This record gives sequence, structure tokens and C-alpha cells, in this order.
Amino acid sequence: MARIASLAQAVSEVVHDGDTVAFEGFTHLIPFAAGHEVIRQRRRGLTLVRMTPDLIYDQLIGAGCATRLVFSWGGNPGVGSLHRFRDAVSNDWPVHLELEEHSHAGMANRYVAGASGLPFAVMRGYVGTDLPGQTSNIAPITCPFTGEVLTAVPALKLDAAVIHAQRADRQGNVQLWGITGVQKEAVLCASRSLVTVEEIVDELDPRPGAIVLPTWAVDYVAVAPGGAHPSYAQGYSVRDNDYYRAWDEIGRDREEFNRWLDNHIFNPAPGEVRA
Amino acid sequence: MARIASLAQAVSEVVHDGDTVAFEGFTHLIPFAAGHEVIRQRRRGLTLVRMTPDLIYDQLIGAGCATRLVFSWGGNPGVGSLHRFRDAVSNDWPVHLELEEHSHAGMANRYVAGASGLPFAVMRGYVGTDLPGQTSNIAPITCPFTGEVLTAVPALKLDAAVIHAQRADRQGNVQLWGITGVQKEAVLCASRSLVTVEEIVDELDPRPGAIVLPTWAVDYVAVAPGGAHPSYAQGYSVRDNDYYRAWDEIGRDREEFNRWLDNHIFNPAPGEVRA
Amino acid sequence: MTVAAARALRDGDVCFVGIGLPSTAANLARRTHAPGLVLVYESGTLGAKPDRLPLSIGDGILADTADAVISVPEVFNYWLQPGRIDIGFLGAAQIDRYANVNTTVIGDDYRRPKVRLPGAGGAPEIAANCREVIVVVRQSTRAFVERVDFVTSVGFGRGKGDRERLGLRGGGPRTVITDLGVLQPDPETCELVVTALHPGVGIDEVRARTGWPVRVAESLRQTDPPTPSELAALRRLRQQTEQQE
Amino acid sequence: MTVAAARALRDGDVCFVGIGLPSTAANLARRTHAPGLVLVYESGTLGAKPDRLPLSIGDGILADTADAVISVPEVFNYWLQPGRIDIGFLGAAQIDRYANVNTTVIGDDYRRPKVRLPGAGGAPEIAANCREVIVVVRQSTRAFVERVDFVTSVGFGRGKGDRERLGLRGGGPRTVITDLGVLQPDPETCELVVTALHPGVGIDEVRARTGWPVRVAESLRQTDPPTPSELAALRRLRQQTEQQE
Repeated sequence: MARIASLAQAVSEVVHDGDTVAFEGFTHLIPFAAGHEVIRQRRRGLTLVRMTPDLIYDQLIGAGCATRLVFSWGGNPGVGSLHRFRDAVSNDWPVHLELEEHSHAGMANRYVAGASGLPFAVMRGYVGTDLPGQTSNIAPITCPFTGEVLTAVPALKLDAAVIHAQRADRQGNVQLWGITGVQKEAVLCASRSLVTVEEIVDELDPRPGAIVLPTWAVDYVAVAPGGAHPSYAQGYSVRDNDYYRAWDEIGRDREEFNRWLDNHIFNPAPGEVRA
Repeated sequence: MARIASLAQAVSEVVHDGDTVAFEGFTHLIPFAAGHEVIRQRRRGLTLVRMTPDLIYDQLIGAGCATRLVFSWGGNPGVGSLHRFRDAVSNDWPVHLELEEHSHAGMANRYVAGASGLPFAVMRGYVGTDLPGQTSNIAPITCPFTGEVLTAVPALKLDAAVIHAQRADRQGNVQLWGITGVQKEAVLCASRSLVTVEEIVDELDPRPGAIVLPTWAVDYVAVAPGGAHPSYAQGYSVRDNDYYRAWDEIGRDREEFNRWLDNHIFNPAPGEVRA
Repeated sequence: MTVAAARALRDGDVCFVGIGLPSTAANLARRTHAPGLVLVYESGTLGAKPDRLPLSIGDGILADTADAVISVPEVFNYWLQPGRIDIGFLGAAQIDRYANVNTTVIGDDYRRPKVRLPGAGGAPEIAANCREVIVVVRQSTRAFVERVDFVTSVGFGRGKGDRERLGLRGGGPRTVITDLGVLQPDPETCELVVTALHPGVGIDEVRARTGWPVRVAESLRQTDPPTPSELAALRRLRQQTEQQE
Repeated sequence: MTVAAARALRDGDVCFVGIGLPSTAANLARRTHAPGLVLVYESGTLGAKPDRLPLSIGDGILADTADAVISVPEVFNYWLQPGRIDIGFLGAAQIDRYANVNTTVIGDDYRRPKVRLPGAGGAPEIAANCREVIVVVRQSTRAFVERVDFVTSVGFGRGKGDRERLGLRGGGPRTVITDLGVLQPDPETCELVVTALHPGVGIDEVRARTGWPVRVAESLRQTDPPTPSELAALRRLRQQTEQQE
């Protein structure tokens, strides 16, 4: 049964220094509020996992929370580059960031293997690219029936998974809809999980396209209205495109970024619930 | 783009003598009408594939359409045994039926591998049982990362897949809901596919729990109202439990069965649309 | 047997359910001592809460009342395989001294069986991967055999340590419930021993209906008779089911 | 480039679309000559029919207008991997003589790159598994290089036969659309050759902006200029998009 807790408490229970943790969301329902709370709690030494690291990962990396990133595409979607990510990779600022790099198909299959309790997944991919040369986590595997050689990737094993969803009920059953990405798989890969939600309701009436994570598969639920801002939360809010554009400027400069951290994460204005 | 055709035409285009074919439906939305049309068209030498062969497979086997069955559980759900299936296995009546036998998990993974364009799937299963001794289609496989030994099963490769769904639109997009089993995977495993539907509508309004097979992934759609009778078609009809019970008597006796074939399949009463 | 099976389920357990006695027992448990029992049917319903017994695992009432309806591959791969299910139920045509189960064929020749049974279904992986397994079977020398003709689902193999050697991660069949009583694996040998008798059943009857010289636990219990409220709940469940047919 | 890319799409094609120029081109094609074009976004929307351009692949308009919304693993495993997608689009920071594409790092040292790029995303498997691939990239000597610094996505490897040797089942990059014209692989060698120029562009300009001595096809075409109706449709699409922001 999931426990319903405050965001601060849930984050402190679920995300610890040195953890391997995924904040998933395939450009929709990105758990920004939870990520900001992790920065606020000054977690260190995280291995961050995600298919599409974007602004919240740029922020976590710039704030010095992470020493490793496992990913398949890192950018500011529709805008450009992630400057804190680049600065960490190229200049070790604020700390060195080690990379393990995959394709989307590879990462998706690593999540599937983890969710399935298997040590690895089989796929057609990576062949002929320079990606296998940079990690030992891509290996050939031979079909025992046809002799064909395919590619294996190891399961993702997460200490923690954090996602944002539209709703939960009072028992802690979680419902999300729209583009649901790999969020279910991320939760099922993890030893501990936290779902932030727009609201808690008495009953999760069925909705087209919705998936439900039963309460017994989730550890913590925390109410965080607008917790996906500036990304989308379908049915609740649309993307704050100005924020994404403004981030390009903020992220580009270390001073500017540190000012943003101080003003919006560590000392937010009274009533500033998001960002 | 799926073609919309009559049941008789669609079956004759999709199911040919000697084919490997799955009529899927996990005790819900079982394509009975299409199966009866196959009997009527006197197909021979079929390899029938299904996780849960039940009455319609008993009927196809008794009618002499099949020479091979790939399956994981064969019975009359909630009632008892399949007597035509037993008679074919034990007495070669009306013809010898070769068996290839798996577990549900194995069959489900074989469908997944086929739908994924992979030659095999990896799972935890079969270990210590006598099932691997009876087929070469279960093999050990070693994880290239951990050295752990798991089980591999080959992808299902179907010439044809036949399923029943609630609705299609005029473009041939197919919508089904309720328990959807492995129907999507079956269609995606097959070179040719046929979906029988309760009705064709102008627009597929989204429904909770519904899945949609896009028209470009389906070959034929045929209208067959009540085409899942006597099984369920959620939202349209419930299981005709008397039919399942009565089948136990009909299937038990060769004469009785042949009479049933004559009266209900080859020479149905005028207006007898189902069974 | 139904009441005894229902009692074996704890409130809050996640239970993998098949049609027949397991479904009846699980739904009875939900209506008596375990309202928070989570029912997972292999057709893809997580947390189904039917108000009558489903006719088959494809019954619409399961989808209508479930917390989530998922595909069959997802049931097996995301939920059963990783060990997320606490309790699995198995039936058996044969069960042997080490709780191995046969639902495939009776007879020595797989290709020419004496009796062709339905086959494996979900059983091999239920037996492998659930935290623990309950087997429900009527006691007879035909069913309780020294060695099953075909191992469809592994109990304890040939004895202690075999599950570990095979890499099976679930706990295996901890409880075999029959019409006469309960058998459980001896902690030292994993051999099934009689640990409880139902009211009015003598140990000689159990011995006479077991196909090997069955041992009896030192602390042989007697199961409590069904309570009036259990019997009433079971009757109500069956009535509601018949009204639907 | 956008109009040229739109024209490369045939009515009824199933097209794997990323944000940016590919999404604009695909939606333009849907509004002009290819109303039956099927758009698949890697976020999990099959058959999205947005009436404006999505801001990102997570845009709700994709889910709202799609025939089906599926999980990301399903997109890659059930739809892309088996070769069910006709056309894939790729962008490129670098592309080489054999149409191999780099979106990972600029520079010789992967660990200490001159420029760290976003990475692979869906590209390696799009390049491997789509029936054919269209690459859209502005022409410059920085982008068009003899050999890419890092092979993120395989075009034709080191030349003819390499795709087959690697077991790649899709057709590879059949069309490279730039701001100057179109390059296509020579059927004999798989080397990219200039096959068309946009109106007003000379071949010398293409040569000057290509980092290898690029060959020109014997049958060099000139692309038709955008028609008024194409330009109007493009303008309308952009207006509708801006109104939403």
C-alpha cells in the first residue's frame, strides 16, 4: 500500500545520496516539483537515469546532485541544448558527470527488462554505431533457435523512481493518461517509488487511455499541484513554453544559474509553489 | 489499409490450407463466427495456435481442419474437458493431431517476440518441468552481463491471425476493450489478419480500457454481429453458459458432433447467424 | 476445502486466481476476514472486485471492477515473473510426495496418454514465481502419487534444495488443502506431511487415500469447522452468482 | 527544405516524426498532397492528426488526436523494430559521404568532446529499421564531412553491402534534403551524390559547402519551387501554431 505523505517527506524517504534514480516523463508529466525538492534536500552522488533528460536534469546536474547520467537524448525539447549538462560534461562544473549513453529503444528495453524481473533484454539495435564502443552495457547475443545475432542490454535497476501523475485515490492507486511513456516500467524497476499527483480524489473514474498503477506497486504518493510545471499535465495544464525558452538563457551562465537556484529553489518567494 | 469484406470472402482470403493460424481471445471476444466459416470452407492441414484453445478449437479439430496444435491450456472453461481434442490426441479421430505445448507465460512471450520482430524471447520459466523434454522450442539462454541462465522461446510466426473486436470505423481502424488478452500481439505476429467486429461505426469515440489497432496494421475487417457467441463481447453480449455446458455432451460423442456440424455449420437453419 | 482455502489468504495479500475453487475461495475471503485481498486474474485484471463469481476468467465483471486491465503478456512479465504476487493457487490432477504437480497427461507415454489433461496454463510460472503457492485438490490415491507422471509445475523437485538449484525464486507450495485436511512440506526434507485434519476425518482415511506412506506432523492440528458466518457468506456468493446466469 | 521534405512523403505512408522540421514537413504534407499520411510520434501516438504544430513530442494535441496512444516501449518494439514504419526522419549535426549520421559529439575524444550534442534518441533504430530514411540538414562543410566523428546512426557504413553485412533490415537514407538541394546514394557505391538543386542554387555552391569532393548525378534535376498553395498551407500551419502559444 502506498503511503500518502508531503512532498518533502516523501522525497527524503525515497531518494538518498548515492542512489540510482529515474525521474521519468517522456516530455509529458515530468516530475519537476520532486526534482526541485531533491535539489533543496541537497542530495549528492546520484546516478540519474532517463530517456530524455531535459530541464529538470539540467537543474539537478547544475546543482551538483549528480555524478553520473544514463540516458538516450539530452536537450531542451524544441529549444536547443542543455548548458548545465554540457558544462558538466566538458568542464566538470560543478562536478564531473560520467555518461552512459544509449538509444531510446535501448533504454526502453532496459526499463522493460527491469520491470519484468529479467537481467537483460533482447533487441535489434546499436549495430554498426559507435555507441557499443563507449559502454560495456551493450552486448551481442545469439538466438538459440536461428543463430541470428542480436543485441542485449542489461535491465535497469533503480533504487528509486519518481514520476508525476494526474490523480491518485485515497488508497494510493495512481492514474495517469495522455502520453504515458515509460513511467509504469520505471516504477516497476525501482526498489522505492514516489508518485507526485495533481490531486487526490475519492474515486478514479475510468478514463480513455488511462493507465493505473495499483497502490501495492507504489511506495509514496505526494500531492503536488502543478508538479509537472513547466511541462504538460494533460487535463490540468499545458507546457509553459516561455519557461523552456527562458531556461536557455538562465542555463547558459553559471552565475545566472546560481541566482536562479537561490531565488527559486532555496529561497522561493512566498507562495511560489512551482519552479 | 484494411479492406472491409464479407466474412466468407475475408476468411477465404486470410486462411488457407496448411496455414499456421491463431484465433485468439483469452476467454473473451473469441472469434467463433470466423472459426465456423473456416470449417464451412473445409480448410485442411492447419496448425492452430492459441493460449487457451476451447470450444471453437474443439470444433475445428473435430471437423478435421487441423493437424497440429500449439497451445498452453486446452479445456472447456468452467465446464471441463474438450472431448474432440482428446479424441484427436488419443485416437487420431478424425486425423492425428500433433501437439506442441507451452505455458501461458511462454506462449505470451512467443507472441510478444513475434510482434516485436525478434526471433526469440527471454523469460523465467519452464525450469524443472517436463515441458522442455517434449519440444525443441524451449532452450536455455545465458545473460551476457550476469551469467545467469534463463529460458528462451522462439517467436510465433503466423500466416494468419483472426480475432473478434467490438467495433471498427469505416477506414478499418479496430477498437476492442475489456479483457484484450494477446489479440494485438497475435495480429502483429501474422502475415495476414482478419478482425470480425460487432459493428462498423462512423467514429471510434475513445473508451476507457480500449485498445485500437490502426487500419494499416490489419488486412481484413468483416462485420459479424454476435461473432463471439457463445463467448463474451463486452458491451454487446455475455457468455451463453448453456452453450458451454451443452457442448460437453455434444463434443463427447462423434455421431452427436457430426450431427451438430451438419445442422449448425454446413446446413444452418435459415436465420441462424451464430453457431 | 473452499473455506479452508479462503482462510489461508491474509488481508492485503496479492493473490493470483484461477476459475473454480480458487476464485470462490478468494472471493469468500474478501467477504469475510480479508476485505483488502487483491485479486489478480491471469486474463489481465488487477484488483478485480466481482460481486458474484465470474463464469470464466474472461467474464466482463472482472474488467468492470478491476483497478486496472492489462494485456496478458503484461500480467505474466511485469506482475507474475518478478515476484510481485504473494499467493498463487494451483489445482492438480496428480500431486506427488514433493508437491510437484501434473495437469498435462496421465500415463507414461506423453504422445499416447491414458488421459489427456488441459495442460500447463499459467501454472509452471505461478509455481516458480509466487511468494507462495496453495494447492487445492481432492485426496485420492489417483491424485496423491509417489511420483507424478509429468511435472507440469515444480513443487520441491526431489527434495530440499532443488528449488534453489533450479533458480526458482518463489517459496513453492507451502500448503496443500484437500477435502480431508492439510498437508505441508516438512521443513527439513520438503516432503509433504499431514499437518491438519478437517473435523470428523481420521488419519487412517488420509493414509488410505494417499499413494505413498504419508507421514504425519507431530503437532497434528484439527481445522476449525466452517463458522455460520463463513457458510452464510459462501451461500450468498453462490446465490448472487446463480442469479446472474 | 520544409516543402521539399513534405513532397518526399507519399499519401498513405506511415511516417515516424520528430519535433522541428520533420513534424512541420509531415503536417504540411497532410494538408497538401498526402491527407492519408500516418504520423507516428516516438512518444507513443499512432496516427496523430494535430491541427497545429506540437511544441514537443509530449504535446497533448498528439494524444488527443491520435488513433491510439501506446507506451514508449511499444512504439519501439512493436512498431519501429519489426519494420512497420515506412519513412523515418533524421536530423544531423554531421553527415558523411556514406550518409552515416552523428548527433552525439563533435571532436575526436568522446570523453572530452569539443561539442556535446543531445545524443542518439530514437535515431539509431529509425536508421536501422524504417523502410527508408530521409535526412534533413543544412548544407555546410561543418555538417557534411568525409567521415563523421561518431556514428550515432548508420547510413551505408563504408559503402555498398555494409547494411546487409550488419543485418540492418531497413533501406537506409535514400534522400538527404538540404537548403541547397537533394543528395541521394549512388546505387553502385552508396556514396551520396547531388541529384537535385533548389531553384537559384548552383552546383559550385553545393561543392563549396560539402566537406568531400562531392559527385553530381548525370541526371541532375532542379526541384520545383514551392507552389503558392504549399506556401499558403505552410503559413496557415504556422499561424495556427502561434495562436496556440
